[in-house]
Amino acid sequence: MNETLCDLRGVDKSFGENRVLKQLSLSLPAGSVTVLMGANGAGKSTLVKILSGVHARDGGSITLMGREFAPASPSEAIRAGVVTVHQNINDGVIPDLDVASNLLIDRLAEPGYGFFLKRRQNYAEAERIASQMGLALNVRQPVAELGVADRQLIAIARAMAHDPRLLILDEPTSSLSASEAERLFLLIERLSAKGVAVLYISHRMSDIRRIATRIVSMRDGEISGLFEGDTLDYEGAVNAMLGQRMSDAVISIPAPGKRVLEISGLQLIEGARPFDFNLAENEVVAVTGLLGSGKSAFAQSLFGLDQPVSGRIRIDGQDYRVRTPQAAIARGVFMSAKDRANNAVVADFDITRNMTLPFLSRYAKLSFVSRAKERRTANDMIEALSIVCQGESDSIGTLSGGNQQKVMLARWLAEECRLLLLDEPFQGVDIRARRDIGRKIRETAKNRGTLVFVSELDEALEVADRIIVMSEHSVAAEFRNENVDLNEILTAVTGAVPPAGAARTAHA
Amino acid sequence: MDLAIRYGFLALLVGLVVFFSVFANGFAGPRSAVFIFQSVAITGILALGVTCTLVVGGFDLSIGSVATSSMMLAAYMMVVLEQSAFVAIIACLAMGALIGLINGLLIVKTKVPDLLATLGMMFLLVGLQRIPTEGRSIATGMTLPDGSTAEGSFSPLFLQLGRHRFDFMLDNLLPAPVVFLVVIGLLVWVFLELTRHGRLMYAIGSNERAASLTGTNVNRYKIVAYMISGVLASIGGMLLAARLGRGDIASGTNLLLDAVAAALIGFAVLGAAKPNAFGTSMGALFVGILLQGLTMMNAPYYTQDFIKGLVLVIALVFTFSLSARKSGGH
Amino acid sequence: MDLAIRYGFLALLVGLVVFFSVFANGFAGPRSAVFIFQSVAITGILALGVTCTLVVGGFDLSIGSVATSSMMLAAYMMVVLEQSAFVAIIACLAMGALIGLINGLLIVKTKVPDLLATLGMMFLLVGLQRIPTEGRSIATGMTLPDGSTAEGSFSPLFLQLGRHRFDFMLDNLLPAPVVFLVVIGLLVWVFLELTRHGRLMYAIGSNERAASLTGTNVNRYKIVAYMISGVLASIGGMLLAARLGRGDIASGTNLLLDAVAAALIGFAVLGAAKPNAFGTSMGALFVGILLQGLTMMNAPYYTQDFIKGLVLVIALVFTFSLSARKSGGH
Amino acid sequence: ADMPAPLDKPGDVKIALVRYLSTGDFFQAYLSGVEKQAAALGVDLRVLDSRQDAALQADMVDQAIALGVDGIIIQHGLTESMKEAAQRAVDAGIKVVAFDVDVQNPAVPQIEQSDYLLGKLALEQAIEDNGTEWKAGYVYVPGIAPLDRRHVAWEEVKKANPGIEEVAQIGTLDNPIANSNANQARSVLQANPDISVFFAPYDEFAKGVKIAVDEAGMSQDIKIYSADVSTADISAMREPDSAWAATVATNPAVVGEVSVRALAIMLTGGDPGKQVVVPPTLITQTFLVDNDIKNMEELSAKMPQFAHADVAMTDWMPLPDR
Ligand SMILES: Nc1ncnc2c1ncn2[C@@H]1O[C@H](COP(=O)(O)OP(=O)(O)OP(=O)(O)O)[C@@H](O)[C@H]1O
Ligand SMILES: Nc1ncnc2c1ncn2[C@@H]1O[C@H](COP(=O)(O)OP(=O)(O)OP(=O)(O)O)[C@@H](O)[C@H]1O
Ligand SMILES: [Mg+2]
Ligand SMILES: [Mg+2]
Repeated sequence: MNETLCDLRGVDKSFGENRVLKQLSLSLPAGSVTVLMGANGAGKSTLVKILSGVHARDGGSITLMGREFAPASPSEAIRAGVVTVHQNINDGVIPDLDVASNLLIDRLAEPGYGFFLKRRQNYAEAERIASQMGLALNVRQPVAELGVADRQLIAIARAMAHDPRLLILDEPTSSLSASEAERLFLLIERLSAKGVAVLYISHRMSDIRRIATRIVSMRDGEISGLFEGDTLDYEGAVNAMLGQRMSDAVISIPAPGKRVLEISGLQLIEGARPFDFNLAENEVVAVTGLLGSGKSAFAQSLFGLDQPVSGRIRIDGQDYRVRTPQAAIARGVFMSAKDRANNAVVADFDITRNMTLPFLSRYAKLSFVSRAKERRTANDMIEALSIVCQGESDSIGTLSGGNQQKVMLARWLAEECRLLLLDEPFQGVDIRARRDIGRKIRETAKNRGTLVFVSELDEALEVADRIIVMSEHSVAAEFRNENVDLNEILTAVTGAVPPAGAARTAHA
Repeated sequence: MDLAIRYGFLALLVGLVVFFSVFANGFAGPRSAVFIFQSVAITGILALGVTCTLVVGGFDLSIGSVATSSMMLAAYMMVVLEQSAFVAIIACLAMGALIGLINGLLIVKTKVPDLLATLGMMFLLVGLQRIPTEGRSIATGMTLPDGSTAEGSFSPLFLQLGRHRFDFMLDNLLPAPVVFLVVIGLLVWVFLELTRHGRLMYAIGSNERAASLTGTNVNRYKIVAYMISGVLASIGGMLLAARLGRGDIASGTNLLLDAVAAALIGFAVLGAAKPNAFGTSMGALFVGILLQGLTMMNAPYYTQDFIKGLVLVIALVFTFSLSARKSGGH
Repeated sequence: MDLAIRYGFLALLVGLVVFFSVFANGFAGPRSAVFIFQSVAITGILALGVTCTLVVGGFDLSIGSVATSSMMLAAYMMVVLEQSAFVAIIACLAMGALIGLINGLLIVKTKVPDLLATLGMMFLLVGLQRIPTEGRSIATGMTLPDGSTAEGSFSPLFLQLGRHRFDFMLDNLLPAPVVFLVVIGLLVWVFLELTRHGRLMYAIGSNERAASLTGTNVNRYKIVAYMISGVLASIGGMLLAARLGRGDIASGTNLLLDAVAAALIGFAVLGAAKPNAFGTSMGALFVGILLQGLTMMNAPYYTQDFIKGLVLVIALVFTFSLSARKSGGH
Repeated sequence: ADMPAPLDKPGDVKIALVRYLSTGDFFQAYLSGVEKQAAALGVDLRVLDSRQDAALQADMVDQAIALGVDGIIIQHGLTESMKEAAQRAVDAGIKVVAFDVDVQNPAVPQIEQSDYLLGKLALEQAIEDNGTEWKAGYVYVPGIAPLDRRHVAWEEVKKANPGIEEVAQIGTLDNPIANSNANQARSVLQANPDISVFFAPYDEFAKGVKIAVDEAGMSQDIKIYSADVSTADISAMREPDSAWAATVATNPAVVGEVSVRALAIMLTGGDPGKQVVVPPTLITQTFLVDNDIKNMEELSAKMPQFAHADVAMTDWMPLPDR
């Protein structure tokens, strides 16, 4: 079962001056799940893009099933059996088409499909693919109406249904919570049992532990470690990828300061149970819960994007009711939104301009922006969050996914505020950077309240003093991050869940 | 409210028809209906071409000039070069396809933004079509730049393309261009809605990168879209030539704007909020009905523009504000 | 290659100037330079307006008709209503701002797509501007619809807007419209490139949602962009009125197309690949130089269109294919 | 006056004006002439406007037939597209006259303002003023029927006078027409400062050339000769030092009146003749200044042959009030 399916020898790739892949060699055996680990900007996605026909390599050779493989376009790669789920979720779905078309788009693109659409057959096939993935979606619904998690699941479902020989998943779980991820893992196992080679990229140790049969560590465009065998050396892999040991995160809960946020009887949507919540200065609280449990709805209602049905919010003792982000920011409430590609990244701008966007007036006199001043801030933040780039005037699109995420966080950390809301701040961020950012968040938390909305429990444990669990758009449980019983939290997260997908369809 | 979004525009259309039938003498009746169709046939065909480019997220500003070039070419082939109708038609279709191909290649290969590429093509064609005759219109007996006289003439067969009338309910009721419009409209509709190619073209228009990453040959479809647009525009130009019986340099100036208007109005039909063949046809019809009705009510030409604009704006506000309210939120 | 991308277009511009200086009698010299500027002043000012709407990701198809409406309004105010130049100017500016506001509100509040909203506005204005005079041009002594005679006349002060010449190097060299163009160009450039408002407008054009989530009042900036566009178009219309000395019935379609061409060519200047004020000005200048040079070489008008298109396409292919190759990929 | 049948009951008589061109002062004035004469007769007038869409214009003739009109005036258009439409109307027993378009039909009288004469008279005046040795600029856009006919006069005059040298030709119909032509004329003047006469046989062209001449500061050195006239043209010609020396024109309103009168004669069974030519009038700058003429009304008053053309007249024909 373990013959080599795909073999890379001395692959090189540069973007201008930046040498991203350096003489990289790697082989992917059939029937195994190779996890590729590497810090942000190590070159993982670049490797993926070469395999999937998006970029052409500068040098080296690749063979697929013994034959030379140099796909000139994604469609060539797909036809050769290399199917990819890309890191950027927006690259995976077509918003104006319905779910069924999205699930079948690669088949429509195949010459053998025939001229006319087979509507009924398509819907049936789409239902089948969706149910295999456990997707309880109306396949006639336009994807534009779905959230980021569903979009990710659609892209994954399509790839898995394609009968790939080599399946590449670039951070497929970045927007998924535990139960969806588990369904994904079961499917991956089934495919790999059928002899499919899987290349899996992730920063989540829990995923890696669960799924990996081999681990390849990558650092600065080179392979820095290969771990195989019955018992995998996870710690070794991490060290190989970082080039150093990583210390454990230790949370010491500081004394909370004065109360910042007071919430009473907040009802997020019609039919949800109202809840109370308080937050003090110097407190970092993680909000977790399943997909669609209302985390984002909670964050958005604090940022003026959604209007809660009823309830009272006070900030520093004063009534707080805002209708626009602008008004929220004016009251000292900042939010870093999830789904950075849609909600945060300004693709035409460089790093500096992206960072200073919300507080541009601070860098402007009489409306004239001081480039020097904003560059200084940008450079400070690049250093503080160790953003991998050539310089502060790099176009944001040339950064790796994780580094883009750091820029989006830097945007909001550059200024003092009363209440900081971070929705999925660690999406695509590598473990060390996550730790660094977590530390940074905690260090600067003294004069504000901080709410971090994460769907992964590890992330919550690493950053928070308190963890609250949401379910059905209400608070279901609360834990202090001291000697917590993981199982207890997990039960709280999953225990109150309605059957999979019910929450989603309820609001569709 | 869903109903209002889906059928609001069509209701408006019906309302207009009823209004004019009551107040405009001679508006109701099959002849008048055919006349309206006839008056929008050429614009409608061009608008269907633009629709195809809009579907792949592009825009074709060159259609008006492709149509007039095709008109001039048809006339040149028959009147100056004394070729048959068949040769003239083939030449026009080939030219339309070629221009579409060039537009497509410019956009796809050299990455020139579509508005720019087709705008450049527009200027280029506007000049080019006048060079062979040094800016003169082409008609039998015209003097050529070299001093000789053009002896050829439009073949009767070719003229029938624009002038033949089929019997339909009444004798001699249905003009050939209307038949062309209906057939082309149906073909484009079927192509866009019912075939996999149409679906992939919509996919490209919605998210080009994702479509490409899932194996769609984005470049090829884009080029095809511009070629369809070019060919349809050249058909429109031939119909124009057949109706006029000459290559007239002054005709066809409004084709571009009217076709674009029809295609854009199509967004509002059935709440599609995207380019679609049915909507485009309705959009063309809408403008035709409005102008015909106003003419029958003896409104001066400048009030017609005003009312066209006003009704357009009101219809759009109505449709889009409703569908915006429906999709709700921010 | 970077150099070619950045300076390719400007090199082409310089090349044109050298070419015409050698081959076109009377092309070189300050007077010639000045009237080239003068010939592009109005288009250029309109193009700067479109640029602002392009920056926020919109498009203003109504500028041509706003300009002609403003021309008619200025003439109407002075000739028919016998108002002063000052009142006429204020009225025109207010009209431009109002139309921009309506365009903006249509797009922002009722979510009508920009092309559609401004196209509707275009038709509406083309009709509207003709209603007060029933389609006649406005000139002193004209007969009004009610049979009386218009006694007012263009105030000399107003005419100076289009005709005054400042001394600059030579006596009476620099016409007022050129000064307007340069000043407005500078203002728009400063606004877009150096102020935070310009920065936010670019952010909106690139990712509207991200801009909104960072606290930008997206709607307000969009409306402002359309208002700038409307006001600049109305200034262009006033300069036109001052130059022509009457309110001339014209659709403004060519003004629109030329302004759009200039703004889009601007994408290619300095490798910006996005709307920008400097590029727009260079684009306008480019078209002006080309046309004036060709006219001086006695090229017939249809070859001018052809060459304009050809040079446009070649310049675009050159710039965009280079920058596409630079950014890599296949 | 008592009119012969069917005009004795004019309210029951319906006529249609089917237009090809409508935008611009000339066409607006023509329309007003048609309206005034129709009102004087008391007939019901319908205006069908194809806005420069030749195919639509042909359809509009059919539409007029369907409306059951008694007479049709075809205003401009293309021979090729109107020939058959006119024939269909004639076949339907409708009286048809055509203004400025040759529909090649013996049953359809041609109303004409003689474009050839328009150009000829202007050029004769130019020769009278400047002799037969000059360098000329010329404005022309081929393919526009009236301009083509005026062009014939220009070619003839050039052939007859070898001393007249055309050093530059410009012309565009990009609107605003005057503005675009001003830009072109400006560069031609820059390149050829020795031009002393500009022949611009359409008033929009002349207007543009005049702007260019003024901007170039050459209004003393150049004379412009054109065709057509409007109130705005009169004031441009009267400006101090105006380069616009003369224009030749028929009064478009009068042409409109003549068109209706010719049709009325046909309706009563009369024959206005195969060709009804409205003679043009030479209008010089000197004449305007000497008589202090400021607008078209005053021009009509001071120049009777401009106010009324004694063509297509009968003894019973009512005339519009003046
Ligand atoms: N299109 C591009 N142009 C220029 N540089 C690029 C481009 N794409 C990637 N890079 C650079 O290549 C390097 C590797 O990027 P890549 O996206 O492969 O990283 P990654 O390992 O996937 O990181 P992450 O974990 O953050 O997704 C980064 O330094 C990035 O800045
Ligand atoms: N505007 C909307 N239209 C339709 N459904 C919506 C809308 N907003 C939210 N929903 C649905 O409501 C549910 C709760 O959304 P919310 O984003 O608050 O959940 P969440 O717990 O933050 O989930 P996620 O992990 O995806 O961020 C989601 O399933 C989402 O699809
Ligand atoms: Mg990556
Ligand atoms: Mg969330």
